[in-house]
Amino acid sequence: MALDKIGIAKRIAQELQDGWYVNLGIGIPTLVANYIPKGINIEFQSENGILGMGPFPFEGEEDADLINAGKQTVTLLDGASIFDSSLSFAMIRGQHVQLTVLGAMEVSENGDIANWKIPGYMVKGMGGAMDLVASAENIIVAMMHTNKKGESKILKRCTLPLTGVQCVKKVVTDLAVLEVTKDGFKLIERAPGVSVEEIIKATEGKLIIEGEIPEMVF
Amino acid sequence: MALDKIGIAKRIAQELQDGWYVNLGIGIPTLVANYIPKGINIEFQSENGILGMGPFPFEGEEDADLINAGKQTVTLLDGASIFDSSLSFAMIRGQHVQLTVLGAMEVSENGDIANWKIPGYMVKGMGGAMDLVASAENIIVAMMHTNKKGESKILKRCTLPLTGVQCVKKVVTDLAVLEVTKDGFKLIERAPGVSVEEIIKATEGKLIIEGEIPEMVF
Amino acid sequence: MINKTVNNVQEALTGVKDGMTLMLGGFGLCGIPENCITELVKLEVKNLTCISNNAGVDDFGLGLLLKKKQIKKMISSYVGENDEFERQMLSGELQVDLIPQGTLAERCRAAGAGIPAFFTPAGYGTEVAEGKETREFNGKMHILEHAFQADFAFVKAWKGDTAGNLIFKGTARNFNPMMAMAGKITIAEVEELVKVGELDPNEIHTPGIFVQRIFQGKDYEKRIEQRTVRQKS
Amino acid sequence: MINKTVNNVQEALTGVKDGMTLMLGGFGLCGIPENCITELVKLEVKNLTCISNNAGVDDFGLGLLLKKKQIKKMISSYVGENDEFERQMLSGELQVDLIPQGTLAERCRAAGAGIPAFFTPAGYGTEVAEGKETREFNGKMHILEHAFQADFAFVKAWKGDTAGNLIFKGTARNFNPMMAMAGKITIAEVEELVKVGELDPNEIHTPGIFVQRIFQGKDYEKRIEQRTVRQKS
Repeated sequence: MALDKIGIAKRIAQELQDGWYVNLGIGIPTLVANYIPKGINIEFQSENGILGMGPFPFEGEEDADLINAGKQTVTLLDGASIFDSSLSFAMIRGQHVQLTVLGAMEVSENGDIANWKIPGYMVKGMGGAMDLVASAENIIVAMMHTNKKGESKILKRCTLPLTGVQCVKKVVTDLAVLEVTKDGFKLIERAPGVSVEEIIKATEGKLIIEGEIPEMVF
Repeated sequence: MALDKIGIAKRIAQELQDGWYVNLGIGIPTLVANYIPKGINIEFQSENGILGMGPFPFEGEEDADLINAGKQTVTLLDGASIFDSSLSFAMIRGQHVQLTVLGAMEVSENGDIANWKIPGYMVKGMGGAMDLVASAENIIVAMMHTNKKGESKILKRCTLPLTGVQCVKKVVTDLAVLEVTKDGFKLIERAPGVSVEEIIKATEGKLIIEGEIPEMVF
Repeated sequence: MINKTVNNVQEALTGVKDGMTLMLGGFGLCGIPENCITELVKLEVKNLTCISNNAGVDDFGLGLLLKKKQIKKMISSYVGENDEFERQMLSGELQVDLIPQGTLAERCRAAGAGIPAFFTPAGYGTEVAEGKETREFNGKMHILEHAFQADFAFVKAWKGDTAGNLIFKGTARNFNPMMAMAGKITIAEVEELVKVGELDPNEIHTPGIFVQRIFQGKDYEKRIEQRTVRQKS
Repeated sequence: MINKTVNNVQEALTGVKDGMTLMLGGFGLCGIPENCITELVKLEVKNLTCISNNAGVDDFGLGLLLKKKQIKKMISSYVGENDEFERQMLSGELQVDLIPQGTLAERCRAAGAGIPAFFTPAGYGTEVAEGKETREFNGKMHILEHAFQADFAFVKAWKGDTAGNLIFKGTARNFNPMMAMAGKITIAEVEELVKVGELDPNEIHTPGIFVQRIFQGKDYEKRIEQRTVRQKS
């Protein structure tokens, strides 16, 4: 059965390694923070100027001067630090953040990503996404494998305006875990109960399948 | 009679305007801080990271963590701020400092300055001088008109390796105040008792003399 | 010390004119110069180019200037919370220049720091790079970006002293320090204006040299855009 | 929180090898990483390239490494207080690359900030510009300067916590924050190492993300280079 958003977040959380600084995008990526494996120390970076971001505040303890990049009220953990936007993107551009998790509308087999603009619709802007994808050494995309019409979003080539080129390293969808290699999407894991055939059917980009493909383990 | 170093510093102090941020180089320029006209508010910038630098500390109150760009122990005035070298030179390069006063070995009639290197001798380095002269909108040079052999240091062209090009606006020497114009050095004032002839004799670069040249007033 | 204090927001905004380029600090509604925005509305200055990470919401922040059609062009990274903005943009009344957030921040800093241009990887291979010089460094492609120029910068700080030194609180810092560096004239409004000597020189975020005018702000609403909380368990 | 603490300077310097490029914070003798320098001498690593604004004095700071001939090349803005330095430089034993101080600072920051190159006016028309690309912006000539690369950066802070957050004191800040950003591995020695939660997040100068290892330093001499005082009148 295909994963729900929480399933995708849980699977991505398994990728976290001790000592990593992590930037989580809006949407599914944000949920990853709820499933950090035990014994692992992670610090979350919010590009509006926080390292060591904590959970939402308790009711009545919200501070208008303490929000995350999604404009939500948050808290600080002990050991947190605050800085300006220029230093924040110095961290990102300078590759001090080990992992970026973000959503996408489309990903292509060479690692291009499109997630900021649909021609003809209101464009809200790229925010920090272009800086993040152009700089991060390790980018995991969290997304649905297909759109509402059932069309693949895992493509040979992106059709939408790009956010970044040749940058995505891994994609975790409701159906599968895919690694972006120089030869195309390598199928790493299947969602529980999802067959390789279903994944092939849902994938337009080049899919590399070698040997038995294990199911995700939670 | 030619001015001594204190005289040069006093004359330069007359150039200060209320509300200016000022960077003073090592040597004669440092003395300028002692002769700020009454009623004028000035803040001194030290490029190692101080705005609002105060006088030397009282004996026993020296702090190894509080020095100026000449590595001398200093104090902070109320309203001072401390910052890193990158922000300090952002102030300088970004033309937020209104006046730079520094010494020179040679100045040429087009405003070039040489003050950091004598070929064949130990070179100590330019420190912040190249950033200062390349950026400052208003540079006053404090120097002796001639060297120990009596040769002019106010030249057609500098003979020593340059620190910066076409940047000096005014020169205050032991003999005169000179303004650097596109046509050459314009003689503005004479030191008390120094004749125009003496200044002409001591100046190799093109000297522009228009009308009566007043004596400096202290 | 040099005294940067002006008596009120009216005095602070002296010289702001039609057609100028303004920078406004803040991220979302956090750390925005509320008093200055209100006064810009009252002044009815028009044809403004506004450099600000976001464009406010319909009835707060830069939304107030949009509603009065005072803005000709917005230079931002994300503008998604504002219906009037959307209407003006889609109708072509409003020009919009969308810029990666890190590039926006760095172009402000560059403006203040006397760096006319710098290379960044952000946007390479996208429409952001169109018409821009590209170059490879260390095996990676970059694009050349230029410093902004702004007639006025409006920033909002938590505490400030009469010499113009500023301290920000929490994530209300965001773009304010770089914009303070970048304005030809920088105006700081503060929640608490104190005498020189009351702020620790070691703790100042923006040294007073970058601020031309400072005033005690009032009636701060500090609206929260997304109030998210958790329950005590 | 991620814990960056190591037990001592020996552990901190693990991996430092002959031929590496090192950055060392400090201005004159103010804010230099005293413990790390002492340990570099003990390790007898050689052929080092050192990026540091100054080169210490004969018997303190980087002078200690010069005396043992461990430095192959110095990249500095001012090196004038050291006889042994002068001797090695004039004899050709030591390579010296002199760089304008602001360019030195900005090349460190650029290295940490993922900016591979930037334009600056400093040094245009001088020998510093030789062989470098020049370009006019706004009627003024500039030269293109590149980010540094450093294997290790050694910085010294006043207070630090186990997550690597640093606070500097007075002008001992100087080059330390930018060098902390720039090192592939950054080692911070601190006068006082505290638990997380003891430093105010709003007052941190260098966020812990830039620091890979931190330790409690000891026996700080903090030598004063020019003791200047005035008399009480």
